[in-house]
Amino acid sequence: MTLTFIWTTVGALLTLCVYSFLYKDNPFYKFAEHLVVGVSAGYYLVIYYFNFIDPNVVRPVFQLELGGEAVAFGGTEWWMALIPGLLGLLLYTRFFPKIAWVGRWPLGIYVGGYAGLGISPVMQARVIDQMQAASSPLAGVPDPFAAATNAALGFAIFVVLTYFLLVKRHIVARGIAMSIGAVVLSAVAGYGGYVVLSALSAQGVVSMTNILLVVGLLGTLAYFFFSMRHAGLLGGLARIGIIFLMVGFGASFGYTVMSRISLLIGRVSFLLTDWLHLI
Amino acid sequence: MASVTEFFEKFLRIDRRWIFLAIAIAVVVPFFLPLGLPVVVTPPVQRLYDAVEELELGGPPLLLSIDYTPATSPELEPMSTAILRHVFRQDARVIVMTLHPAGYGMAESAILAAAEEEGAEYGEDFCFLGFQPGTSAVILGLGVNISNVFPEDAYGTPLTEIPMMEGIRNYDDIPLLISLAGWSASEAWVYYAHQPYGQRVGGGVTAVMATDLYPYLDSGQLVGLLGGMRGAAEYEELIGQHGSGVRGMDSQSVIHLIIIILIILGNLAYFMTRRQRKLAGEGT
Amino acid sequence: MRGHRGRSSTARAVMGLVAGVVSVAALFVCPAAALAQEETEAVPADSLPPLGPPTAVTATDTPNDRGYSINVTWELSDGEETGRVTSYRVYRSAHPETGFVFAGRAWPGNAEYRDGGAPENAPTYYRVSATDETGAESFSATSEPAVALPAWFNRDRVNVMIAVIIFVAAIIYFVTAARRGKDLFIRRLAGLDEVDNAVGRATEMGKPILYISGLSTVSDVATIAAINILGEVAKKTAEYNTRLIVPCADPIVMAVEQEVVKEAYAKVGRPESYNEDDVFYLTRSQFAYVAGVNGIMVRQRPATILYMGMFYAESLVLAETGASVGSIQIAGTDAVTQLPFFITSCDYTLIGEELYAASAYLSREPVLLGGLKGQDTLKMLIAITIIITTVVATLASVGVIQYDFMTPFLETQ
Amino acid sequence: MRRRVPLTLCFIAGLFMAVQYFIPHHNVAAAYERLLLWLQTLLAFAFLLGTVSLIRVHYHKVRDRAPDRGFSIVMFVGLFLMIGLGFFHPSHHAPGSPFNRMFLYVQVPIEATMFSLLAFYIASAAFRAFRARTLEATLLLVAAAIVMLGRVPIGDMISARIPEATRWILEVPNLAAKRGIMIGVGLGMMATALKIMLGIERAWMGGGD
Repeated sequence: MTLTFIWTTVGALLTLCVYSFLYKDNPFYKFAEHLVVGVSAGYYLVIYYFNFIDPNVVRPVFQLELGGEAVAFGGTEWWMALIPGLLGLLLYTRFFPKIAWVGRWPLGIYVGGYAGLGISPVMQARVIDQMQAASSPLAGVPDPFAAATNAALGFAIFVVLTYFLLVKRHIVARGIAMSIGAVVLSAVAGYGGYVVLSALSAQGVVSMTNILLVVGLLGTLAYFFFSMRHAGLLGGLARIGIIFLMVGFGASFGYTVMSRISLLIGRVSFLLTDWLHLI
Repeated sequence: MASVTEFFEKFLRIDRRWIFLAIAIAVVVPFFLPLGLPVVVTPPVQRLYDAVEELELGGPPLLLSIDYTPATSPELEPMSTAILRHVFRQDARVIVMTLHPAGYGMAESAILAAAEEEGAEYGEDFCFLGFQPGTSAVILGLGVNISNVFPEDAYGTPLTEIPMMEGIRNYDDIPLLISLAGWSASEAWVYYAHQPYGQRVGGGVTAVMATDLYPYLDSGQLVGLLGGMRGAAEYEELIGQHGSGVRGMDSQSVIHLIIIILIILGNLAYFMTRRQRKLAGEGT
Repeated sequence: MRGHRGRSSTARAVMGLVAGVVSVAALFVCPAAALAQEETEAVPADSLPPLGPPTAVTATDTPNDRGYSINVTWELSDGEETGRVTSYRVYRSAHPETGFVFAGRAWPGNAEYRDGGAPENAPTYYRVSATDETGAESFSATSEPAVALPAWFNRDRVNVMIAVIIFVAAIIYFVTAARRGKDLFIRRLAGLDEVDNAVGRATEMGKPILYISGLSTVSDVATIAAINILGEVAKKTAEYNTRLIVPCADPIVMAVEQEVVKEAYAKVGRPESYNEDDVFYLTRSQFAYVAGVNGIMVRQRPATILYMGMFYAESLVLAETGASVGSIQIAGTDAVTQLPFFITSCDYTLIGEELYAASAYLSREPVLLGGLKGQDTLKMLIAITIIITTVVATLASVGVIQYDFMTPFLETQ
Repeated sequence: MRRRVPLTLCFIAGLFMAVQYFIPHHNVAAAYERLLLWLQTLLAFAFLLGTVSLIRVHYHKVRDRAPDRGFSIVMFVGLFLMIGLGFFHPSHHAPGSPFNRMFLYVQVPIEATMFSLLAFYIASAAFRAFRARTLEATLLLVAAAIVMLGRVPIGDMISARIPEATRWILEVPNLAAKRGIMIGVGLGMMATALKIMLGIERAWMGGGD
């Protein structure tokens, strides 16, 4: 048994411990859980110390004391390193109730600094850039998704008409003949809409893609209005917004499934191939 | 009729552990019985493959940055394996590095496995520079001089003593760069290596991230892109050696089908029982 | 044409930004290498005729940059036609005649280079050579000098700054209006109305409430929003004397949240009910944290679980475990990719901006509601702007008007 | 002092961070980078604070003879082993060191497995929640089903239209919704950040006046 095999076996057994949680909570899972909490907490303590405190505080400050050459701290004087060191130590005042309030000073800088970063860059990346991307012509350019968009629209018209003709009017009472008529009617209307829109968008008269993008965006924004009642025009827009949101969420969900399964495949491959060498 | 409804009602309240079991079976079985579903190669993968194909025998090397962490390695490791096999098979050379501290182990194991398999030699066909912190600064620094950023390789050998690094100074001497990452590293390479230095950059990312990177592909900022396990499977198809990517796609297809069937059955059961409840409600 | 000018200013801005970044790297990574001491080499004789040199070399200070950067442009060598150019080499000097050192290299076909290693505040001269396959170089004439100056204001971000000023003004206006007692309406947020019921339910059942404030640090504003919401939730649990468990994934967030909860208990006059062991740090590591929280869920069986803040892939593991133990779950996040999972697994989900409205909604404090009104005003302005730009872009694309005059307003760098 | 100093520091730090965005000058840029580094260093100091909290909670469990106290000891073993190896073992956290191996063969497998539980949960969540109860729920499930099929080879086999529809859903309705969320979130973020800077929202320091 090689050292690597022992380590791999440790990993494999821990993997099985975690999977046992799928059945129910049990001592094996508890073991793995507590172990990983301890190990990872220790890991981060060590890594953050060596990546930030050691190079940015300890080495610049103490090498000087030892008569060594001062280590440049971001290209500045060594004593600059005292500032984060001091701020860091202030965090620990919370262990001394009398002066615990001083611990809010570094927190103030920390919270405030990141709050400030949450203003200007956010305005650019999340607001203005998105507005710019959203502002595209509704016509005049051939629509890359003309066929798909219009098929979707034609289908939507068909579904809506059928819904109103059939569901709203109690099929059983009105008889089958009428429902068939209704379906045919809505199919014609849906297909008609599809054909007309396809023709228009293929010639660049309308771009259904861009229209939907703008309508969907305005609808979603309307949904986020807080200070007005969602009624009338705003209510209608917000309703459209919800529809877009739901389609978007469905898409994101379906889109993510694959990655998640990949992870499981990865673990199974670890167990069967790397550990047991079955494959 | 009642029994059907009863069945559906039971089905709606099914213990989720049965679903877990179905998923587990669907993942494990293709390991032993490959379904061999066909893999269609898409243009972004083909373009990356072509770019690697252009590397010359003993010519300037590929820079492969293995930036993924253990969390995303199931999706990305098949990519690094396939690309490394491809590189070694055409006797091209590769420099491997990582921008993520946790990528160190990932990179090392991937490259050693591929090298052993294809008989590539350290220092001649490949070398491993290891990890340096500071993402964007590292990428920009490599554009000036690689040995400023990595004075020595991961094992402490000065770059000047590594035969294949002779004459390799910065991006000018590297025809292609590929970053495999489950975080924003690929974008960083585009911003800091392609933008200022004109370096050709290819990427491999998780399936979730792939659509976010399509714009870079369209604008030519990325020469090619592998998205998730599917991207890896397509690359394996191209190099003609099926590995964990293609095998994974079998499991993927089956599980996707299972989920969709579950959704359909769930809705069927929901409507059947709802109708039954409605009828019962009308009856009383 | 305006449209064209807009584009070129963008291009300049791109260059500026990149040059800025390059010079950062130069400063950080390799101050010496940026000023590489590669002297010009003698041109070896060769059978082929020498390449025609690049001509019309210009040097200009890179605009809107942090300094140390000059843009060099030239016209391509005639060797481009025969494909003999292997690269252009750019040299800089403080004197027009001598002392040229290698500054950098550009690929064939490229007629510009951004020198990120130029000295600050000193006239710098440039020469560019076309290099052929033998390494022979033919040199251009020396350019006019340029001075690399750092900029005190990034003109490419004027529009961002104006937008920020409008936003800040709107928020401050409505906050002061609210202070003066203006009545403010807020629409219903279903998930938050449930918080009161949820606390009551937990009290009745004698079970705790679990509050998870995301897995990020304070650097995500969503985390700050989560801290604000915790402040309101803690007041309610303190009133009802219900146990509130807050496992943290970030030590600074933990430090802040201990303060928040402690203060909330003190405020309702129950400082002794605050237990520091209930607001604790677990681990920064994503799925180790999830392992720990899953354990808490299945063992404590909280009546209610709140997920507020920034979440990543763990969202569904947490929410499904919570659902399996029968907790009422209320989520709120601005992580677009995780919203679908909370929506499928939680009873109520606050979507995006609703998370940021939550603390105002729960506290009903007029000043906070005033902030919401300010956000809505901006949203209205944004919607109107989008409609206008879309109409203008449409009219321009079908030729009714000459150019799309709105686009430049939204260009950023 | 107790409230004004932290609020003032918060305002100054925030103002600088918001304004530096418009000033490319290298002096300002250097100050920005330095401040950012200080903030990260501050976080590093806080890790000890967090670790003390973790130790405290589990120490109390052991002291109070809680039923699961044995597992608290497992936690201690993991924690102190990592701290010991990381700080006192001569190879610290270098690759190949015991610290690194603990990370690779204990932490990584457990975390990766926790992550992979998602494959199971995503299936059970889809089964439980994807019911066509309302129009919204129907749209959600139809979009999810189409996209799911469009991403695997089996989707291509059923119909070439499925990948096409997948792309359309992702790039039209999904994009419109995402953009709307992004803009809204941007406004919410800025407003929250501003309220923090101005001291209107001060829950972070325990609230109060």
